[in-house]
Amino acid sequence: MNPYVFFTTSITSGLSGVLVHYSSVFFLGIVGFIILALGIFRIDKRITAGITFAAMAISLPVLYFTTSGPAVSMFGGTIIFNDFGTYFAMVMVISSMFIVFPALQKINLKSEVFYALLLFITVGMIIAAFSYNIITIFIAFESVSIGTYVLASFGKDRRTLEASIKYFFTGTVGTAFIIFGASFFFMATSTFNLRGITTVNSPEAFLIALAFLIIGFGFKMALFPLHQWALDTYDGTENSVSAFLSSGTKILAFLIILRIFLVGFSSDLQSVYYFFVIIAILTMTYGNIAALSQNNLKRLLGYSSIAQAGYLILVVVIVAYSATNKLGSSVIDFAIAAGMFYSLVYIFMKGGAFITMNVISKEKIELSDISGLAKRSPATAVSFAIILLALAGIPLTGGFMAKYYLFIALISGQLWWLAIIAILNSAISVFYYLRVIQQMFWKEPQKKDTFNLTGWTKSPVIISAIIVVALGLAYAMFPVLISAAGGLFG
Amino acid sequence: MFLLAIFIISILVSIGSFAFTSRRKEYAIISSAVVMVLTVVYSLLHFASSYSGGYVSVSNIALSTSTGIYFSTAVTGFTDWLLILGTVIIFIAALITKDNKDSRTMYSYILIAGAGLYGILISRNFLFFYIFWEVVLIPVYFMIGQFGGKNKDSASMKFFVYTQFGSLFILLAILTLYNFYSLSHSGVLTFQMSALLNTSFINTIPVLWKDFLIFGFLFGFLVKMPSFPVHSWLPDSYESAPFPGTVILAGGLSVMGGYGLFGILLPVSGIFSSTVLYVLILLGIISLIYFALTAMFQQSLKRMMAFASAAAMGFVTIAFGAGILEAGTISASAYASANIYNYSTFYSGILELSGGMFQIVAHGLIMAMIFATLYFITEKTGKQTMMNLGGIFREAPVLSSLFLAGLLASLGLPGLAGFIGEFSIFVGSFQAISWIIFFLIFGMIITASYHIWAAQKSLFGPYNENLGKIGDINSKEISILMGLLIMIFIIGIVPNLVYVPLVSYIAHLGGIGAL
Amino acid sequence: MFIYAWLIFISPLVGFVLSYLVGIKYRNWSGIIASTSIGLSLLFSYLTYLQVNASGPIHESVHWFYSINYGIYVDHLSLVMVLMVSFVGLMIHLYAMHYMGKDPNRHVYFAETALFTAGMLGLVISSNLVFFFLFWELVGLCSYLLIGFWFFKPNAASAAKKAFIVTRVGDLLFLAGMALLYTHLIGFTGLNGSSPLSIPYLINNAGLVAAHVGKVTLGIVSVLFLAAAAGKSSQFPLHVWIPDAMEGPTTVSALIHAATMVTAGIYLVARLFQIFQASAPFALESVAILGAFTAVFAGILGLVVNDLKRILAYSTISQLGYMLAAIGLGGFLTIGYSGVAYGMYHLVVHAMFKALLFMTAGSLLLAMMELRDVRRMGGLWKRMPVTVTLMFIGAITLAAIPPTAAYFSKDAIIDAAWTYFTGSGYGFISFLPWLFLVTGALLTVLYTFRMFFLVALGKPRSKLAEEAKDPPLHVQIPLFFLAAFSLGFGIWQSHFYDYISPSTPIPSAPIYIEAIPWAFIVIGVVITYYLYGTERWKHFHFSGNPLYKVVKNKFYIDYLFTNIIAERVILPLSAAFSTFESHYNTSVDVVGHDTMRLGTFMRRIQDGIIRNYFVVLISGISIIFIIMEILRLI
Amino acid sequence: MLILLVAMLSLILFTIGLYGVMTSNIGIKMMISIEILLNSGILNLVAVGSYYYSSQPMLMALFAIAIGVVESVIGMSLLSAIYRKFGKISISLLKEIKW
Repeated sequence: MNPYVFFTTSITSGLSGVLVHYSSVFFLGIVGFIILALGIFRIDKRITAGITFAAMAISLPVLYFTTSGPAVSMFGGTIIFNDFGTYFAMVMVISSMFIVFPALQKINLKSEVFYALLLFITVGMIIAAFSYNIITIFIAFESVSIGTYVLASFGKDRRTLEASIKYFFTGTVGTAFIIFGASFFFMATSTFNLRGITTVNSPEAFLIALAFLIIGFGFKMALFPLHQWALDTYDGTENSVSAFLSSGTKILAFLIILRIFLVGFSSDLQSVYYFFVIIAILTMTYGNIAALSQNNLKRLLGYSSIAQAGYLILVVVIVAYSATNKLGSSVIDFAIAAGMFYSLVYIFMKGGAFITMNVISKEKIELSDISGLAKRSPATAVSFAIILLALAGIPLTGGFMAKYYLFIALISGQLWWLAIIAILNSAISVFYYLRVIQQMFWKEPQKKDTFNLTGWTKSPVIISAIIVVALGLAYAMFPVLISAAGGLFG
Repeated sequence: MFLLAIFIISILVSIGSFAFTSRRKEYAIISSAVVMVLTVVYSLLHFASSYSGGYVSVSNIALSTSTGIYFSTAVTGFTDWLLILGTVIIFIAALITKDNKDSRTMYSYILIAGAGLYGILISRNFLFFYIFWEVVLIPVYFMIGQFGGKNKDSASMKFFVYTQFGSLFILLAILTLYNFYSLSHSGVLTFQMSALLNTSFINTIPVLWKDFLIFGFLFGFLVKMPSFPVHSWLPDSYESAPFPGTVILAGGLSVMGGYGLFGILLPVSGIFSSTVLYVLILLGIISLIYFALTAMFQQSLKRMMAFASAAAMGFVTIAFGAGILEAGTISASAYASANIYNYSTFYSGILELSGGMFQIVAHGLIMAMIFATLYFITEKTGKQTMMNLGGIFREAPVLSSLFLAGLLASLGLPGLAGFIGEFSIFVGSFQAISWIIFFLIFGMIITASYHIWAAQKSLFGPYNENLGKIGDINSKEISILMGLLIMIFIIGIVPNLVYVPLVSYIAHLGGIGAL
Repeated sequence: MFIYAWLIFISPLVGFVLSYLVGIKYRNWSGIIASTSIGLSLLFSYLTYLQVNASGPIHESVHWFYSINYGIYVDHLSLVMVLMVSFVGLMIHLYAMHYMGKDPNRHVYFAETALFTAGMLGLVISSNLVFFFLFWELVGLCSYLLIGFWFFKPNAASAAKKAFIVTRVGDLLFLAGMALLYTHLIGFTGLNGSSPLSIPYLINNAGLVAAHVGKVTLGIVSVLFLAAAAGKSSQFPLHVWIPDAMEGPTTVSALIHAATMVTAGIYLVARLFQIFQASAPFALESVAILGAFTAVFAGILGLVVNDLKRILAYSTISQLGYMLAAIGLGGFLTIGYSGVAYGMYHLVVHAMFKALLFMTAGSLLLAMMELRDVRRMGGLWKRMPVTVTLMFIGAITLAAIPPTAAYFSKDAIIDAAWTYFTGSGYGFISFLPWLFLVTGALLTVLYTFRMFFLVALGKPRSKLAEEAKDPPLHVQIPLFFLAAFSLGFGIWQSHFYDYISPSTPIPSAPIYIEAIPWAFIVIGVVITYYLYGTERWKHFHFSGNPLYKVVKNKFYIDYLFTNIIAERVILPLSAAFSTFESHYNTSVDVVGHDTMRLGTFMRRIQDGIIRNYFVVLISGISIIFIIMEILRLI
Repeated sequence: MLILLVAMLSLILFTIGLYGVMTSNIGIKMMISIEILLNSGILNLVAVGSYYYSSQPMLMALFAIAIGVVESVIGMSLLSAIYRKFGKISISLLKEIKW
């Protein structure tokens, strides 16, 4: 359709609901600008943080009440508000809420910039959660990336600089790949609207688009060949930022990958399946095996988050496989719901794990630095242990339930061999998590321990541990997700 | 409700133990004793009289109906005995914990393990079964890692990863069942054992996946038993675990494995092809002889007894295989009116199956006895290897004679608990497969010889003077061991206490799915 | 009416507990309590005897577990046994109060012997094979404990171990026999409500059982039971443990390894005689041959040992062989059950005189400070007249010199062997038992009088022997009882036979056959006196003689068991297994380490230079793309 | 026909950009290569848009240009930070975080 018609239709259909449905977006954005403005008055960073947190906290119910419910399509299907999007939007808002206070530790200079950026990133995430058009997805994604480039570069020392440089260059190259892939996508389908694809003119172009877009979006999720920046960045950046990068933006990338490759490429799920099954296996195995002998604690967590990305991406595999083999929508919904649940738990597991690093006031955190934590602060040690066990998938934690649903989805998707591979992986992964636990619990502390145990550092760990356990017992939650899962396809 | 109440109490005490900063030993002992006594009372109420097989005190608490997650519990005559055994083992473990400042967490671990064991035995929903199955591992892992002896790090790591590996196969098997149930029942999702453990349903599963399922279950359970090829966690864990941990390993984990075989798989015995059963029997025989011969060569008493316990569990595997092989598919109709007092009618398989279960109970008690005694010996002398001991009968006659009693019970002396199970398995498996008896005899001779060898080396002969003056155990310690010995003795003299519930359990297996 | 039979074995059980608990405080009381309890069981046995005479065999059985009963079955056979055991047991306990009088742990000793007596009595009257087996193992356990009573002596400990393990072999064969029998009987309608392993059922319906099970199978069962008996009664080749068992206190040897426990095996065969008889003939033949052969075999070994107690031990083995042979042969005589009668008669007589011999030996050893080498004794008749006279009575009884009781019992057995030979058509095989037994008679005389002359005559050959004194007379009263019995019990021969099985014929043989044993007795006494009654034996040196060496080494059977099977087969096997185990165990760790090393290797692509990251990225995605294309083509 | 040519051209540009990214060690050079990458994509977008007479690719191209500018700004600031630290802008200095 031509631009004029596009805009008129979109605006006329849109304006009615725009103010309502976008209220949270506007709200957060405005708060962000206010905070920037407040920056002039040199107010205490605690207040800034408090405002940010409050804004996000308010935006959660707002999001729920304005966007959930029956699907509302806007701008000719560019934006669709439904429970699925709402769920992910809320999850991502929570993920950014999660790091607001922990970030206080290290962000001393220009804190208002940090929090404003955090808010803008959140806005981008919310928009991405609802958009079904490559353009909007691209914009939202890029706003998040650019924001995180800046977040990553907060802090002065050279490790942070190196980390942000690596992140930045990989990200920009990824952007280029996205643009290029998008052009081929349009070449193949003559539309950017993921749900509006009628015909595929040239399958070759379509494949090229697939490959390019996977590079473009997959690097943020740190899938196997695209993962290398992630380790260095998680290692180098400030803990809360690494937490955010490894939880929030990863979930965003996961969501976008679900959208583009399951909705956009629905006509060629065969190759999507092949592509992602290879990537998933490589990612899981690489992450787990490489983590075994890692002695740098933050990098160990980084490797484990790569492995977790491998588990997450299995959802795409299942859905693609069962859609190609006509296994019925119940399997697909179950798989997507498993993915949704996993991403919620994942935020608290991984975010909590990275935020725990705050208790060690050191730049380069070795495994031996955490030894004797159990003697210094048992509560923290136990909470961290719970988080690690959750990552390992030990029962009574949310991590177990997440893996459990995922495996059920795998098996009901009749991917037995993949299920076995995943099981073996999680059996291997137990090893390196236990190494950390051993260090914490029955290794003597070092001569000069570098612990920084204040309420600010301890409480987030304990809270996330509690949440992780609580999610492990929230059995009634899953059916709701299943009912919402269909929303992926609009 | 009573059962649930006991279970909840055991959970609460295990959590509450963290709150106790001082006098945790008393707390642990009292609370575990309370749980034990309550369990015994419960059993007296439901099983002492008028237990006619099947599941009693059934309760279902729906947590998520659409995904089929219920918290449903029930016990049989078999599980009831395992419950009693488990609580006793936890009690003993609490009793023989060395009490010092940093051992406070030990008691919490013990109690958590007890609660987990309880949960495994009473859960009738696969999800919770698996959850508790895993939960038991964690405290034991912490016990080994925190209070263990030499190379505790690698031992605890090995223990956890290895057993986790086995459990994950159980998980896969459970998920397979779950999925196929939903496939064959128009998308009904349930984890209820009563629904999933149904021979006719399982037999409708395509053969490859059915084999995979059987493999998963057997693998997971045999790791816990432990049986021959999958036992590598055993020696290190047993040796480097502190004694309460060893008692729990020997009693609790073998109970888990045995329960897996007889409580989970026996009701669906129809799914096993004779090949699988022969493989099981073979594994049992290999375990028996292999572990016996290995134990013979060990110098450390603890390690030797670890292998001895594994060898004794070999009998259980044999019993399982041979019993099902002989009984064919056990169905309700076959045994509906099983009256074991009428000798003229022949119920194939009951003898060795009930013998196997009996062996699990007896083995748990005997191992608790042996390791408790070993704990006291180690406390007194500071030695565990036979060459460092020797002739301690002169210094500590009571302790030595109790240890001797434990050894004799373990080698299956009549009048003690060990004999009844071994006799039943011996005779019963001979009914099933005649040639098995040669291996059994060989294994039992080896068993007897190394037990006696251990006694001669460590207790008798000239006193090893560089041990110095070691006192005998005091009356409190004697009472612990005597309590165990008396239980072993009573079960050996009045076996029907255990036997009748077991036989009724088997006889009414057809009543499965009544839940 | 009240069944006293239960109390027969319950009262020693009570005695066991009491004598231990009381003994902890007052050592001396324990012996008295134990003796009293056994005296009570003697009393109860007598009462039961009256009951049984009044109203037939007593059988009470209660359900024990699965399809096994426990209970008591008392008939004439078990009555004889019970009376014998409780009587001899009482005598030995009374004597032990003197013999063990100085031992610090005597309360343990008396508790254990009381427990043993309880086990033995229970074994005799138990009504179900499994229950029987329980006591069977219990007495085995007590023998183990009592052999190792002086646990600080390494020999004692290892002897106890040997005894336990060797008998364990027999016990497991017993179990195997039970399993076989059970397997074939369970579900048999002919059981009509009795346990498949109930003894009265088996012996009263032997024909029925044989018909249902099949004669050959039943024969195999019987042979397995025979093996069990061989283990317990130390018949060839499981005889190796008794000589070592002499390391225990002498009263223990008297009680357990001479009078009572070793006869349990014989009793088993006698008890199940009907089963043996009903099964294929090879069962009883093997019993006869084994017994007869052991009689000779042990006799030969008895010739060359110098340890006083070991000589007696070998003689025990040999006499037990006679009993087995009697039972085995009896099966083929005109009236089937009479073999048991011969066997049991010899059993009872043997119990008497062997207990007597052992206890006199005990008195000697007290005087000799446990110095047991007969070559160091000598001339003791002058110094300890009473003891050695008693020993002389025992010796002539053992040598079956008329008119002692053993003459009647043993002569009957030898004649039975001849009757068997004549009865079964003069075959060579059927000639063997008689040959063995009669040779055994000669050997008996030889080793008995070798021992006796070495002990009694000549000059004292050691300092201790010169100062040896008689024990006080009152402690020897039990010995007088036993001596009287060994001398005079012969007059009850026919009554005894008839009591066991009615109208048993006393076997007879032509006079020239009868004469042979007498001739042997004379020859034997003359030879031994010529050699050992004087100092001549010192000038003989057989040590170079290969035959002597073979015999001295017990025909290398102990060597076979200990050095070949145990040390060359089992130990290397277990060594191999445990080596494998340790490697298998570490292999798991090795796998883990290799995986870790693999991880370290894989982390190498993470070299920190962004340029290379892009290289990896592009190449990786291209490779994946290519793989995907290939997969799509397939 | 034309579209293919332009696509070829943009692919060539893209390859050049990738080559530059993979090989160059100087930060500025890297930035330039990245710009080339972006521009090749934008060029392709425009071509596609004009081929299909559709405005959506144009729209995206505009957004891409804007985003590219923002990214180059951030990149420059980061490079200047490097310069301040090391006195020269050589990316290969930044290999402290590895393995």
